[in-house]
Amino acid sequence: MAWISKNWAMTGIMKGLIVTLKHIFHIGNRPLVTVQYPYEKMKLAPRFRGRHSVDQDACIGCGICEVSCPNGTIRIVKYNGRWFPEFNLGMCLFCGLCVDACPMNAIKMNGGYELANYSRESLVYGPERILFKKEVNK
Amino acid sequence: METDELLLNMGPVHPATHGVLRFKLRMDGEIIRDCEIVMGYLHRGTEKLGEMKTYLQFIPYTDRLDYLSAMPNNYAYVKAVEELADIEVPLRAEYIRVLTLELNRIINHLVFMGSLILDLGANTAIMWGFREREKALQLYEMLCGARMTFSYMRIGGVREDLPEGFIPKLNDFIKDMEKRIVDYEQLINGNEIFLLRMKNIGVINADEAINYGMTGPSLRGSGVNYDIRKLEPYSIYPDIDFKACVRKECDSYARYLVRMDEMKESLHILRQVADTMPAGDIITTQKYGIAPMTGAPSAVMTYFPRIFTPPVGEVYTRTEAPKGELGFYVVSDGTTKPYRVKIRSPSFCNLVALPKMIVGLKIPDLIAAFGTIDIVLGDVDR
Amino acid sequence: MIANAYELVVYILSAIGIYDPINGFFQNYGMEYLLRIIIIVVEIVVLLVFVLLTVMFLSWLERKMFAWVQSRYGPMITGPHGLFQPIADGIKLVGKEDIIPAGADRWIFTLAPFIIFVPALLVFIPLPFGDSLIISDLRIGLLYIIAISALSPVSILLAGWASNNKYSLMGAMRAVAQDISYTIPLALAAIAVVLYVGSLSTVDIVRAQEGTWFDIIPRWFIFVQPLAFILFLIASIAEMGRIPFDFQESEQELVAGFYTEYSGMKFAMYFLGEYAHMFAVSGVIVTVFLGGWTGPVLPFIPVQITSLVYFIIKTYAVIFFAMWLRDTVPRMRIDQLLNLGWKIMIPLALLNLLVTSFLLTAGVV
Amino acid sequence: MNAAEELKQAMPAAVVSTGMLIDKPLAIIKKEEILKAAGKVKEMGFDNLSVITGIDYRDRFEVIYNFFSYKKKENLVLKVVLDHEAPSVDSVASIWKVADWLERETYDLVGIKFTGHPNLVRILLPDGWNGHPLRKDYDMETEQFVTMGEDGEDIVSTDGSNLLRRR
Repeated sequence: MAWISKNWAMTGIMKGLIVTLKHIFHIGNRPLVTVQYPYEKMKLAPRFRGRHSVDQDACIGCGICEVSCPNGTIRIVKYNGRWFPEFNLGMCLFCGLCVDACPMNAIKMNGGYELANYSRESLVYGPERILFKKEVNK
Repeated sequence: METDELLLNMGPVHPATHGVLRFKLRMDGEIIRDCEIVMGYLHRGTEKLGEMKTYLQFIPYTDRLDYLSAMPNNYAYVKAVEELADIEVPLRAEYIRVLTLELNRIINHLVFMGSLILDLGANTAIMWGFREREKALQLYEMLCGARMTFSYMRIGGVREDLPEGFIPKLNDFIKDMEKRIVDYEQLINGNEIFLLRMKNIGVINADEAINYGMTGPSLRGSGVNYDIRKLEPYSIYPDIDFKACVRKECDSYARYLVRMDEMKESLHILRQVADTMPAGDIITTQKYGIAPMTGAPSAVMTYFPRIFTPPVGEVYTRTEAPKGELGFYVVSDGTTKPYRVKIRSPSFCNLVALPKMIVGLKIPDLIAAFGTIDIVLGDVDR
Repeated sequence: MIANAYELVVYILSAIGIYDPINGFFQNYGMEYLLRIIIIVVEIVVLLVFVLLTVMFLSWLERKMFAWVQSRYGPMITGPHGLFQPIADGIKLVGKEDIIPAGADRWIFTLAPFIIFVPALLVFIPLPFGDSLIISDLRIGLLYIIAISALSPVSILLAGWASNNKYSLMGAMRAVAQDISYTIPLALAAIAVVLYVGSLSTVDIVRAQEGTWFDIIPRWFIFVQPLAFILFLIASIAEMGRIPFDFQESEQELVAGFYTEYSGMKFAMYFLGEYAHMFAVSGVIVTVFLGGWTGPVLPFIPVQITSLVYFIIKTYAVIFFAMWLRDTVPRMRIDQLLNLGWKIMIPLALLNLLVTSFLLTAGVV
Repeated sequence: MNAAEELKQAMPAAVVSTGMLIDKPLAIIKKEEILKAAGKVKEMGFDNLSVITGIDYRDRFEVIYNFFSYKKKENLVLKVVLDHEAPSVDSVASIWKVADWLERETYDLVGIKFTGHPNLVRILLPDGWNGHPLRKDYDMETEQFVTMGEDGEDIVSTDGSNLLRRR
């Protein structure tokens, strides 16, 4: 009988049942927190390390990013007569070392995180897809 | 009647093995007679990679060891290199580091709690754990731009300063978290079925636990009053008021309670750090020409020399990661790349004791005891 | 007095004046039994459709409640609040490849999922959905229900054995051990009520619970036999095979228990069987302990409709409790479950039976 | 006097030299005496074997044992130098249970044999792997393919012929 009262008093389970009931009816600041992802997206932090983009005017094609990349993601390729980095995002660690290393602060990582694709080749982001032109404040 | 032992292969693909671990169980009906652990399915040769990369380039790889608590991994490696090269770290950087480390301890223990309760068959706690974890991950996203693989620590400091509005958001998180912990405790702690499953399961006493190389919360659950943050204080831990959470029961339930207490203790540390955050540099300016890049248009303010060569030597540092003692043995030969990086991962060494704990118990007990050891396969296999 | 659904249909047909012409038409050819068969088949089809719809709704409700407890939305895309999600799931499961493992016993492997649906449906025959809304009021209704629901482990054992998988076999063995240990307290707890009523017929049991004490407390057997109710409830949840007693599946230990190797439509059959069984068992709990269809009689509305509504509300309350419990508690261990069954519940049920029979013999109640 | 010097006083024959590893006392032990020295270290109260590291220095191997004492709150590092041809050293798995796996790992990755170890097989890499990856002369160019055999054992090949390929 002592064993029963010790183990089957059910007080603990009652407490748990009450907490879950509160969640079912959202009592006391227990709201639904998920979002309906493809239809509704969460706001990204400004520092989010997503897909790279390279400032077209600032980049000098020096190749320091290529050296500093731990995984061999970056290759310097010729595009429109100048040298620009090309990112193979299939190998990218998104560590941000290239951003730190860039002497001209030309590389940015922000925004894009929906990078899934059907082939490995399409994960190679050449200059035509990553270059952007900085808007100059007048 | 003639009976035969049942050889049961649990894993490498199994819902309760937290990844790709394989148990070879010799069973008598449902009772485990012998347990052999087979691992290595996630071996990526991180130590060999360490010899191939420069000191700075290895930081992102440390994220991938214990991917649930990447920041302590970052920190343990960076601390080893700093000790090797004798680099002084500015005070603000140390405060930010401790802040991120303790936040990561909370994240790790939330996932631990969720996955343990999920392994026991209750499906609610894991989502609650992930709900709070999401808030902490958003803090990390604000701070360093990544949610799991931070690579935020730099040799001599941290990558970026705290963004605007970080401390108020952190305070909100702390306040919210305190309420949620009460919810968890109401759901789990007194639950009779949970107690039936956890009490006196996976018992290992203090001497055995030490001999089997257990560390961290798993060891503190066996009644050893030890915490590397207390014994060999590093960073700013000597200035901070906290206690090592110890339980004497030596069973799975004690190991669970230690981690729940540690979450509260980490919240306590976070509050102190947030209140007393000093101003100053976030990365050292003293040696090796490391200097903040002044007037940079980008938000990224740090700049690390491309050629960093610590002096010849070797060092072993231990830190208190959420899962236990995380040590890095770094050998330098005076070049830009480490000669040898040895990782003493807590999950690997804690797992040694598992067969000892569970022989003579049943499969559900194996899962309960395994859950309370709290391993991550990336950390075991490296 | 209308006894069952067949007579109710006949009564309605006669009331609108078309029974006699139809009956006469069949009598001309000497085939009056054909009409009887047609009516019964229609009844069964209605019951099947009802059960299938219920199962779909239950699986939606389960997911929704699960989601709410976990601060999630749950299914939201298909239909309003994801109400048609079960249909989408069904289509997906039917479209999946039907895999039979190489080492499996093909015939038994294919047969087992269909066998599980049979007891779950047969239980509905003597289950009174409302006043006179019953397929057949068997005089041994309660015994029939207990006996039929004890059949489901046969299917589980077949599935576990035929899969030729260690996990499946262990799940099946657990299911059988669990069912044997829990049918006994289930029956013993029900016998206490049967002693009280003096009949095994489900209709008689419900009729015995009509009326109120002091015009406020309904004369449900939960108040007469609280201990028997608790035992019956725990044993029923164990029989349903739901957390905290879902050892036949126990996902984290045995991968998926006896249906580890099943896929596609066969998996869906187990799914359907589980929810149909859940509804049936909840209905039995309501019938035996919660007053069945009884409730306040409303004016102008036929008692058949109000009683059906009362029955469904009560059944959903029991189902809600089972789902709510599932959201809260972890799973027990198999030996702890058997200990609970043999060492605590059976002695308690016997004690309850002893006290009840003593009181009845002494004429106290 | 630190722990390393204590050990040298107790066993002058075993200890080659003492020193410091940044802030931890270091004692270099003769390879033959490691089991005795380990027993002595355990007696001195160093109950926790933190890590065993094997390092390939091209001309020699070093095995480094990091100890910690929960009672005295002290560190101690033991180092054994092995020759490069056939590196082998006595196992300490009989004293510290954790050494079982740590030595297996060192054997697996660095290729140091621990004599007297109860079950010295590969732990992280599959059985039959060619070479020990953390050696400096490890062949990084050859690719090795691993598949699972009929009874769950690992099959390693260098040409990928055992991989399941569909045409």
